[in-house]
Amino acid sequence: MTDLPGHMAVALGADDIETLFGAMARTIIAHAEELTALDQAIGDGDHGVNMKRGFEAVTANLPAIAAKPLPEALKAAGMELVMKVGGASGPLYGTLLMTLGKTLPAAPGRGDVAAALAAAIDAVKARGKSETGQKTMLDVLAPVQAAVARGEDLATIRAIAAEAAAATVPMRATRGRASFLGERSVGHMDPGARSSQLLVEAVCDAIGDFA
Amino acid sequence: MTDLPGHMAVALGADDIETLFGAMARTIIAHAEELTALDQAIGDGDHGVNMKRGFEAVTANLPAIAAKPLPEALKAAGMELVMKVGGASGPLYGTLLMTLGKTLPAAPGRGDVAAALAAAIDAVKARGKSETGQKTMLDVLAPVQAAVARGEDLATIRAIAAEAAAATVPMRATRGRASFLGERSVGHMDPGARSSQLLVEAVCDAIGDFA
Amino acid sequence: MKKLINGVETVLRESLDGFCAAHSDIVVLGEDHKFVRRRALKPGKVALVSGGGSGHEPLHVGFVGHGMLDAACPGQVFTSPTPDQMLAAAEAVDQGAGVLYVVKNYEGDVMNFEMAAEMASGTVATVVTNDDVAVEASSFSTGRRGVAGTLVVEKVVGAAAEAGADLASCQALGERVNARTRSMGIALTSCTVPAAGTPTFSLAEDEMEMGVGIHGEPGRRRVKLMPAREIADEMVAAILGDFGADASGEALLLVNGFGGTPTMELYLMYDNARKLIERRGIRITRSLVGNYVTSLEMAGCSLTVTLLDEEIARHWDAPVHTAALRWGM
Amino acid sequence: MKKLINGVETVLRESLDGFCAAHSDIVVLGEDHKFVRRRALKPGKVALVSGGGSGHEPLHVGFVGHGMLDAACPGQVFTSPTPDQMLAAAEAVDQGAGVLYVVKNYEGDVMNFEMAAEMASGTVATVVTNDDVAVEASSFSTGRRGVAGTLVVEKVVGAAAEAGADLASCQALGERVNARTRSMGIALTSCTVPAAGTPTFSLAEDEMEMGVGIHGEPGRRRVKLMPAREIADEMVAAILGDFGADASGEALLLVNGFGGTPTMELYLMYDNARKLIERRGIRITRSLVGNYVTSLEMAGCSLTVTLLDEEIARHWDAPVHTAALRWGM
Ligand SMILES: Nc1ncnc2c1ncn2[C@@H]1O[C@H](COP(=O)(O)OP(=O)(O)O)[C@@H](O)[C@H]1O
Ligand SMILES: Nc1ncnc2c1ncn2[C@@H]1O[C@H](COP(=O)(O)OP(=O)(O)O)[C@@H](O)[C@H]1O
Ligand SMILES: [Mg+2]
Ligand SMILES: [Mg+2]
Ligand SMILES: [Mg+2]
Ligand SMILES: [Mg+2]
Repeated sequence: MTDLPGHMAVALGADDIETLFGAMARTIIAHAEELTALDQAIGDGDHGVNMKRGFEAVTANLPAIAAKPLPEALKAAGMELVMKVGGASGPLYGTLLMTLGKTLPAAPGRGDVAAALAAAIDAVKARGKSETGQKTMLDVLAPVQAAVARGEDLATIRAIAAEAAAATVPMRATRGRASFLGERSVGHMDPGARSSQLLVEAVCDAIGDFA
Repeated sequence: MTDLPGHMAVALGADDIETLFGAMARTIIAHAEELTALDQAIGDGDHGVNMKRGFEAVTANLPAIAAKPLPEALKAAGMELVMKVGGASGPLYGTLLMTLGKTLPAAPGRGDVAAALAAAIDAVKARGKSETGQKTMLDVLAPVQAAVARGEDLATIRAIAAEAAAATVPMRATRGRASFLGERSVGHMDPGARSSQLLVEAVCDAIGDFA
Repeated sequence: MKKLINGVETVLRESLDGFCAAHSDIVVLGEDHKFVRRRALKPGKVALVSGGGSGHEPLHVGFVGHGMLDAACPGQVFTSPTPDQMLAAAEAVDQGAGVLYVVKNYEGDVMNFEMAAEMASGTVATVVTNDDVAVEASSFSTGRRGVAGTLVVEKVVGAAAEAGADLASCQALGERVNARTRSMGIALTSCTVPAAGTPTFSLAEDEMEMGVGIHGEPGRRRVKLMPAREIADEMVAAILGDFGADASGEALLLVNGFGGTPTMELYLMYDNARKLIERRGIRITRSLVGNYVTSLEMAGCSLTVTLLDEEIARHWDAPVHTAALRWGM
Repeated sequence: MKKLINGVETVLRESLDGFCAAHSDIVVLGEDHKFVRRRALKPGKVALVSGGGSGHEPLHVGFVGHGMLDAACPGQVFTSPTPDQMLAAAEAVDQGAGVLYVVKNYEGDVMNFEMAAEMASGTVATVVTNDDVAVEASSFSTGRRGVAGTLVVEKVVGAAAEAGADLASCQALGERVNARTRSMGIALTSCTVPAAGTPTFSLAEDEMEMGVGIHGEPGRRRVKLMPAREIADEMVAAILGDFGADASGEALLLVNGFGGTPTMELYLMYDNARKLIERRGIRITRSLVGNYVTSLEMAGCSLTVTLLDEEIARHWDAPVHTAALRWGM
């Protein structure tokens, strides 16, 4: 088991931040159609479109965002999502990034990351009046946070994110639009769980590259 | 060449009139879907529906209609069509029958039939501001009238009606809804020509039965 | 066929029952569902009566009321009503100043209204609308169809009749409005006549009909689906080209949905068409956007342009209180 | 995908441009297309602001004007607008008496309006509408969706605000109207979100969705297509059953088309529903039939029943002048 890369305990440079957000944006944009198709099955068919719009805005402002220290960059990217994504995912992912920005120090270590993720997930829960087990993005974010806190390596974190997303398939939704479907929400992957998995994978890749 | 049945020169009884209109109604009702399909191709898809509605009304009132002398029966059936069919075919077939009723004597001979048909066709032309050659019911009615005037037998009249209906296929419509299609009206049988053919056939059959 | 109905035989009757119950403050249903008339008739006023096949709602029943029609005769779906309907309607609303029939130019409608006029006892005049530029007018043909421009004629003449114009003036005004009005329509999908049960025509996923009427009848040309701007361009060019040198000054623009096109797209078409028209030096000072002269569930729309003058604009602006058009009261 | 558009990126912008040009006597477009506001604001009046995903037109922009909304924020198609839109709208229309947000109960809408309210400098209150009985309410779920009943809330509270009610009274009235309002919807076809390009769901030729919302989301159950009477029966039973013993007296009945269903069928549904409701001893004294809260080109409709009292009826009847609802002026 390898640790999170050591230089995470020093401040990320503009290049690193650009790599990080660039990777997140690229994977969301590349998977937009898949995310929309998942949302057509149990939602309203816009999750990919929404996320793509938001991350295109992040991409357009990437130089300005990356010029900031990591906490400010996270807040700026989060605000970009809030103002561009709309729907449920805009405020939620926006809150996630903005809270990470508020909680992370400029040169975070593993413990800082675990704590900041925990705070960000709590903020998402408060904003969404939701809990894990309701077939939402939280069902990926929470196990990933736990894995980080336990000190799992990047490969394990990736695997846990993938498993967690897959585990939303048999769930019955009690939050989000899929909850309107009741029993009929069973048997489909939650679109937000899938986008969270994609973001976690992108972050793992980027961090792996820094190492 | 057999002549029109001899007893056409005596008054038709209620049974004969019932046979005559019954045969017309049955063939129209039986072919309603075909007529509608023809009208879907170059019109507005209601010719079969319209004619069926009209001849169902004639059928419902058949005892009362058949109780009248032939001229009155024709006028009554024509008025029934006017008040029930609507569209272009209602006033036209209504005018045809009503004019036949006005022109035919109670005990018509062949010459009377030819003259009455000529007058009825003129009335249809006046009502429709139309002529033969425009891809309408007139392109069946006119050659049938000519055949009657020439003294053709029933089989020949039937054949002429069928040929005349088929001959509307390559025509370009200049009257009726099909005229809105211009060149695109070519290649389809005119629905009114087909319903006229069916009516002529039914009359020939009924007259054959009297003989 | 997917329709909210109980059976093809009762569609029209149940729909009229619902319409008259929902708008019982404005209209009354005539016996045997032969016509829908205004609840409050105005003594001495010229009576405006229209009608036509059903399936174009709100045309014509939705335009019965103060400042517009006195009665409307609903035929079967896409089929002209019959003379007994027009006679019954005229008798119910004639206030001694004569009856003006407003008739869309289809042979069926024209002939049925003609028969009714021949049988009528009172004074009857007729205005035939024929605003559709998609069909070439020629003395050898049926001529142009009456389509969405009929709404403009009914509104303007309705206001004049309400203001006390006599029968001859109403007829002359109707003919003048019709002469200053042009329309053109396109369809992205067909519609299904309930009694027929199958779509009138069918279009591939990338095709559209250019120059359709309001009966799901095929248009003049089948073309590949084009961007809204190009569609608007062809429609505007056909309309303004037909006006020729007369086209200047102020105009009314009606973007009419055929029943299956979202409001969002109708406003988008309005945006595109308006800009194209104004670029030609005509100022759009009156607008109407929505499903007014429909073709059941057909997707598509028509553009109608009426060249305004002071009189037409004044009557357009006059108060109206019908189920589908209402302002000023 | 067959749509009258120039490209999925510009649909919303071009449609809003068209809307604001067609109704320039009533509305003004906010900068960056963030909102549509009333042209003539009324000093000292509580400002009513609503908004939501686009694709439901005329909701909400068509309800901006005298006697109804002061501003509406159009989100992307079926996507809640963002907090900056609500902030800009509130700032543009706040007349010092506070801003009331009318929000349909979807987590996206609720969260975005919540964030806007948190960021706002002025006084803000919120009414969340949740009239859809198709979704079972439970403390473990998102709760009921806000659907066509939102129109009734906006009309009634709009009239109260126009008459000078203060922010707290407007909010209380909105909650009361919402509590007395229930809706239920069905779909015969899906709709296609422009940016998605394919239908959200698909139904066989003999299937329908019972209990759909207004986003082309699947309903509670997929069933065989039924006659209109049976559909109305199930909808009315769900609505009145949910009211329980409270359901008596006078009511408003709104038959709302989702965008692809002909007017003829909507009136037929009205006829069937009205008879079923009146048989249960409730008198329908106010009616509205048409495409008001749509789901792009989806075929289908919803029924909404509001139990009236003197205050609600009076505000419903009060003059309104918006693009989509207009009477009394
Ligand atoms: N209350 C909530 N808490 C956490 N996640 C939520 C909540 N509501 C929705 N989500 C997530 O948001 C995703 C849907 O996002 P999106 O489709 O963009 O928004 P909308 O549902 O408004 O159309 C869901 O798949 C789910 O993962
Ligand atoms: N002016 C006319 N003269 C003679 N026949 C006509 C005329 N107009 C239409 N028709 C006939 O009527 C038929 C169409 O009838 P129908 O579909 O019932 O009426 P509509 O065209 O009003 O829908 C055409 O096929 C044609 O034969
Ligand atoms: Mg969604
Ligand atoms: Mg026809
Ligand atoms: Mg017809
Ligand atoms: Mg959404």
